[in-house]
Amino acid sequence: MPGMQTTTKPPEMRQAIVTLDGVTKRFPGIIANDRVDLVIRAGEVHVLLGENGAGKSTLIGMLSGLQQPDEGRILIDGKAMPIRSPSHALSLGIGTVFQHNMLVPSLTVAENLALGGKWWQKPRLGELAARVDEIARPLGININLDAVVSDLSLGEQQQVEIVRALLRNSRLLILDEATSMLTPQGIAELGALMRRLVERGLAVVFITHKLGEAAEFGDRVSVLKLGRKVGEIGPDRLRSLEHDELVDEIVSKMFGRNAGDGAISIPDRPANDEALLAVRDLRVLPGKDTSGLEAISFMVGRGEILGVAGIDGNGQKQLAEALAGQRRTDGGSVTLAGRSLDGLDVGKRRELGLRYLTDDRLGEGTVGTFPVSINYFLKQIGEPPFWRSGIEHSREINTHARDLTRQFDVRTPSLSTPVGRLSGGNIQKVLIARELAEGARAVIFNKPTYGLDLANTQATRQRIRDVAGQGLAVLLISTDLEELLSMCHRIAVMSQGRLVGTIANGAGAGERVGRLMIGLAA
Amino acid sequence: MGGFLSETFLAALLFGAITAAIPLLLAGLGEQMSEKAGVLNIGIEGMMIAGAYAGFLGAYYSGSFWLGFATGAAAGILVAALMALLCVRLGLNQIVIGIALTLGLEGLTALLHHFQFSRSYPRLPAAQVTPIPLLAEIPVFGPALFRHHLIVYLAVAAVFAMIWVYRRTQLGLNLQAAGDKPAALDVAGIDVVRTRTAAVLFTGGMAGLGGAYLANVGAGLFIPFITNGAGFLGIVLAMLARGRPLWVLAGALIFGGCLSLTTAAQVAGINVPTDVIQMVPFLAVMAMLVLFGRRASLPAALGIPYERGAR
Amino acid sequence: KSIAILTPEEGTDFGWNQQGVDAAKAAAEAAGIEAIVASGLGYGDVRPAMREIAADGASLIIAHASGYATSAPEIAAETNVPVAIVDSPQALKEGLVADYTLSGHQGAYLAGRLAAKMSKSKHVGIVVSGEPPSWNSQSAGFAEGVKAENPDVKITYAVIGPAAYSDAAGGRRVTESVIAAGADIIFGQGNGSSFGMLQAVETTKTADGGKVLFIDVIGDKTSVAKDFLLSSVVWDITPVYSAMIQDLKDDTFGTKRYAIGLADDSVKLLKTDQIPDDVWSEIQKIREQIIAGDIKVEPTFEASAVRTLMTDVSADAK
Amino acid sequence: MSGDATSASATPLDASGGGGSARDIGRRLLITLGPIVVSLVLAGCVLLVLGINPLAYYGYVVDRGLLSPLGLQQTLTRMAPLLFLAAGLIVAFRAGMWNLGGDGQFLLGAVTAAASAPLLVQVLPGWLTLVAAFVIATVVAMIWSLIPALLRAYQGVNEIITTLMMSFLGVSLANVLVKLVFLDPATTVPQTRTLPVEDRLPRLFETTVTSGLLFGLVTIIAVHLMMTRTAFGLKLRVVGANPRAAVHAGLNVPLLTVTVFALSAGLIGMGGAVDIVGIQGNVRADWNPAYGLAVIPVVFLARMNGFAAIGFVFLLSVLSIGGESAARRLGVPQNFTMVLVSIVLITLAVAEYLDHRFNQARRA
Ligand SMILES: Nc1ncnc2c1ncn2[C@@H]1O[C@H](COP(=O)(O)OP(=O)(O)OP(=O)(O)O)[C@@H](O)[C@H]1O
Ligand SMILES: Nc1ncnc2c1ncn2[C@@H]1O[C@H](COP(=O)(O)OP(=O)(O)OP(=O)(O)O)[C@@H](O)[C@H]1O
Ligand SMILES: [Mg+2]
Ligand SMILES: [Mg+2]
Repeated sequence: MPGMQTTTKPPEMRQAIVTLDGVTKRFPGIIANDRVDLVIRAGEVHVLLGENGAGKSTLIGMLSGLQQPDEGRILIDGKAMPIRSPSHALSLGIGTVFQHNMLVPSLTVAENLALGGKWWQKPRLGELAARVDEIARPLGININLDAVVSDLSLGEQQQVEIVRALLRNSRLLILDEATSMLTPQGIAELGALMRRLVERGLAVVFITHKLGEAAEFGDRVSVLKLGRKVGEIGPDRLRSLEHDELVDEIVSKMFGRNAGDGAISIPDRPANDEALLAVRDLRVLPGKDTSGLEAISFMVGRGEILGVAGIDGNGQKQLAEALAGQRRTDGGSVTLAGRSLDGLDVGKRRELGLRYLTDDRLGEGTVGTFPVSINYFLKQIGEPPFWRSGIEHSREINTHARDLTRQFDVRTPSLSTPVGRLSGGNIQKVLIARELAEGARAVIFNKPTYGLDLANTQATRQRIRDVAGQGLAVLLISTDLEELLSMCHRIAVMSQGRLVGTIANGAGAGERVGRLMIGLAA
Repeated sequence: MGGFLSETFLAALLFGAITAAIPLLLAGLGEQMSEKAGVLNIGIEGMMIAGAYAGFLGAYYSGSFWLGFATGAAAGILVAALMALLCVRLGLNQIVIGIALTLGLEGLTALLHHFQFSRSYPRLPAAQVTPIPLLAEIPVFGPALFRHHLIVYLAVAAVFAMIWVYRRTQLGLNLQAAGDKPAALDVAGIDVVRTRTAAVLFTGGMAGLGGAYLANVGAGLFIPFITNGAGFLGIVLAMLARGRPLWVLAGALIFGGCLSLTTAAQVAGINVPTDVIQMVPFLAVMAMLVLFGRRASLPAALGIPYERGAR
Repeated sequence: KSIAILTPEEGTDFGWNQQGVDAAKAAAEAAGIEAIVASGLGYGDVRPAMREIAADGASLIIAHASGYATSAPEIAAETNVPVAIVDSPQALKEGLVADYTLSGHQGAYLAGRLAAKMSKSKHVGIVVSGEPPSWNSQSAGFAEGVKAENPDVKITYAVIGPAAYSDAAGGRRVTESVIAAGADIIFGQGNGSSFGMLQAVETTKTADGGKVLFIDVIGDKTSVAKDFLLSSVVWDITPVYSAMIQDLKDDTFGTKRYAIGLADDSVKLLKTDQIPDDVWSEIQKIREQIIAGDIKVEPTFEASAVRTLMTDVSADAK
Repeated sequence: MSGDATSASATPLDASGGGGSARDIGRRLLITLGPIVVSLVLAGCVLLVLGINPLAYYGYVVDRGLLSPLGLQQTLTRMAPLLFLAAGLIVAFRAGMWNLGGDGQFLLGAVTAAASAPLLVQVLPGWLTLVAAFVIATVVAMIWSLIPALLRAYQGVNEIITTLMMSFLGVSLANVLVKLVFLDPATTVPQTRTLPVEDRLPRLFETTVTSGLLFGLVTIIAVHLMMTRTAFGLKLRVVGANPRAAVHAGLNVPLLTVTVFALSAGLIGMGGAVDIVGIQGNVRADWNPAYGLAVIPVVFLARMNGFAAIGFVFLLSVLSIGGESAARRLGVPQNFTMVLVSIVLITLAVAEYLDHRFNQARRA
């Protein structure tokens, strides 16, 4: 491990661990990285910013040996060194937390952490426990080593991945949107940890869409746009700027305009207060590795946005699925505009105007190998004008798909591109476009802005506000408290399958929600 | 009269059940490892018949059963290497290649047999048995269960070895990861292609061994198409067992037992059409599927070639 | 002029296919014409092969499998080339279709008498890999022979298993069980699987450590199983084919059936070193009686009838 | 979940609709014919080892399977049942259901068609008999697929194993039916009654080609259009590509699953019927042509595209008819045809891989 003194050197003199030299990566129809130069130095948290599809993950893929650059060089400690494979990357001291979960769901946490040992060895699970404890405790992470990963919530899984990356004693630690599932508390702890690591002389690459985090934790910020590096803000300048100025500067680099439209604006509600979506005593039996729901009751009025807050894995997904008709209920009733939805299947509920935006875009939201165009209409198969007498009308489909692509700013090489090849954020836009198609009365949004960049996040939030403004009922499930506070009329808090309280948005609401989330009275 | 229910007869039935079960056990254990690692090895029938032919050649020309097992396993591995190259390294469709290999090797061995042995039909001497001291003296069960060729005990021991590998070793973790989430294994620094290749080669070895046993010990000779679908039964057993070696053993024994029951019923003179009786082993497996096949969670990446960084 | 023979498997099985091919060649040679052999055609659709052979100018197509008995007359009607089929005595058609349903039941009866005389354990086994008519009639003939010789001799009848024609391991397994049940002579019928039966006979001893013997059918496996082959019900189809060629010349083809039997030695029991001379001469006497009609052996072709017969004979023994 | 298993390596099946430029067609032709030449060379080496002149062998194959009128007619006739089989497999595979039980379904369809047609023809007009035989075979095969279908739809039992097992059972059952139930009392041979030649499907023009070929072609094209151009087909493909997305989109996955099995097995059962009422006339005990084993890889190679499948089925028929004849003339055991088909399958698969690689390299 390099000495402590590295941190005391002037920033530009610090030792470069990894250097990217004119790195280019092409995919069919797109240049994901275009002659990117980047120097990653020991002792720095290097924040990588960029809108969805800017090429951040692609860059990380090359650093961790998953992808090979088409052009350009990667230098390690100043020497050109093609990173041939993930194991080569690991042996070079590059540890990565990937954007998409890289844990084996059927193995336990301990087994996942042990993965990668020599095949003839016995996994040393005992030894592991001690080391995990050593690493996790200061982070405030508490993981059960014997739990099977598929039983963990996505947030917990992300914690496991962070611990795994730290276990490796890497010289360069890469975190690709590793904070997206963490609680504010967890994010703060991670920030502190990154600080300690770079003080020991490591380098950290930190990718996030939350500019606040970038400003707070970063020593250096690089901005990617359309695959090119469009700017870099060094440590000196970073320190000299005020938080808001910094955000403005980054935003203008990323999007070519100023921020500022991300302000809190809760849409007005139409005068009438009739309950559009009413849920009474909804129950779901717990599954083998999912929590159930206990006596959930709430109402959402016309034009109202009801937020559902809570730490991930407390029954939010079960609630959304039960409402959408995807999950068996064990009692209770749901009415939409006075019509009972009980016993109706997914399709019927949709016909009556209930829409559900899933948080699992790849798993159930889309068919990855199907073209973008078809994925827009996955929930309308057989309906006119796209299908008439059961026959597909490609012209109609393509015309509408083109409109939606423009309207929702979906970045795709073509309408026939398999949707799975789009970046996560762009897949999300396809889903949003689909759910807001005509005929909606109540929409359930499950983590609608997860993984979206700033501009898209703001656009999506505005769409949700517009939806409410048109008199629809909106149920907004999110783990991002700020998001809820910026949009909702009321916020309900879920904990262990129950609604533990509902709070009207306004001054001090954030604090009261936070207290409810951790089990205190509001 | 001796006949039905005599000790010798019962012992022979049980002995026959074991002999019939061993090739299925070996093939099933082998297939299980491929499946665990995410490769649906439909070519196992081809690997078995290659093992049967090469195993017979080895034993016949060397006079040693052990050499026969070695050549049988080697032939299975050779076929598996082709499968691994095509399906694991290049990522070709596993069902296409599997069926093609099965067709090709059934045809090829039949051809070779035609030119080499079809005028002489050579046969091997009886396989030497290794009685297990004491146990072999138990009436009925002794001669049925504890007087077999050493390879039989090894096959059963392999069940426990596999359990140990799957539960206790790093290799077990790697295999499971290769089948469930190969990308996770890859980024942990383990080569997915190599892991899967090893699993497929193991399958080939076991299938080849199973074929060699079938030809050398089971029949004492090679004839074309001698495996008769045993490889496909191995696939069924492996899937039914869902990663648990003991279940493969149980399934193989049940199948072998049912085969012996059909013989017993006939020898007992029960007058049921033989074609009906002969459906019993398949009905037994089908019943096991209905009873225990629920939510058969196969490895998530089963049958899907791994390509690094693909999406 | 040429005759063609179509067989489902290769003519190297020391059995049905080989006897057919060899006989066709012999008959053709005797008549000074060419023999076309199409072997290994399987049990699927052989119409393409027949059409082609007919188009190539064969003057007789011998469809040497009961499975070809539907398609061959159709092709004969279509192409006007005479065909000979088996197991379909009702299908005769003058000038076009002849039948040569062959049954070795007389020979099998002799084999049964022989087995009953030779069995030390007074228990014989019949192992078959399937139950086609021609095997059924031999199984039944054998059982009748055993009972006629000595009603106290027990008979165990076993069919190997699913799709067992090539199941040599199954043949061995079942035969070993039958031996364990007490049989010391096995009457075995099966294509590839009969080599598994032979293997069982060679490698298994009777309960009292004695030698087990095998009686084969149709072909002569002496060259591959010398020491354990008690006998075989050997068929010689050459006279049948020669008669067909003659009938074609005489324009009487399709007016009669052809059969094999003890009388002209087209069915005969194989004499091996395992058969003591005195026993052999007794058997020869029985042969005379059958030829003379003093002993009548009726063929039984249905599997269910054979099984009933087996149940009866083994019940008698208890 | 066998879900997306093996849905053809990395290339999306559904990415491109249909159509193709002339260059595209030329390329497809090249990647189909190229590997065939390669496999002929490989198989030729095997022949050389066996002491057979490969050129003579291939000469006979081409002459008999493709060029001579009589041979070509046989080739076309052989295609009829295979096309139905391919159509049935396309439905299943596109919907992500690995129906590997084709042989059992085929045989049961064949046996019931063979059992019913000769009896019905005595009371019904000929065409109605044929229709009835088709319907009966279809329904029986559908019923046979019900167990795997229900187990898959409602219990999540993997259909690869259930269909494989049901196939073993179906083959045995068909055999039992022939021997015990539908036996023709007029013969000693265990087989069903025979449908007279004049009552079978009419032959095309003055040839020996069965009109079953036309039905097969129409069926497989209809199936192709159904799977690619209709809402119903799209629903099935969604279930196949991502069952969870299908649930999310409100599709009745269990019902669709059962429908897929019924359709697939029904089509395969029709294949059995067409083989019987068009070609064979009856079913004999222990008859099992095991077409499934050869057609399954062909359907994959065709990427479940009906038109491509027609081409591959034609190729398969040429090889089997031509190979049979060549083997007979040159004294090679018939099993050589299996080796030849196997080599062709493998080289076709490799060629497709190389083509895919080449495309990727070019597009990037
Ligand atoms: N195969 C492909 N087909 C089409 N477009 C592609 C392909 N591969 C990459 N791209 C494009 O490359 C760009 C870079 O993607 P990358 O995953 O690196 O973005 P990112 O910066 O990580 O985005 P996000 O913030 O959404 O994670 C995306 O805009 C994507 O559209
Ligand atoms: N192997 C690949 N094949 C094709 N395209 C790829 C591949 N890898 C990455 N891409 C492209 O790179 C882009 C980045 O994808 P990725 O999901 O990593 O982006 P991201 O930055 O995480 O996006 P988001 O923030 O929207 O989730 C995608 O648009 C994808 O199309
Ligand atoms: Mg990314
Ligand atoms: Mg992202």
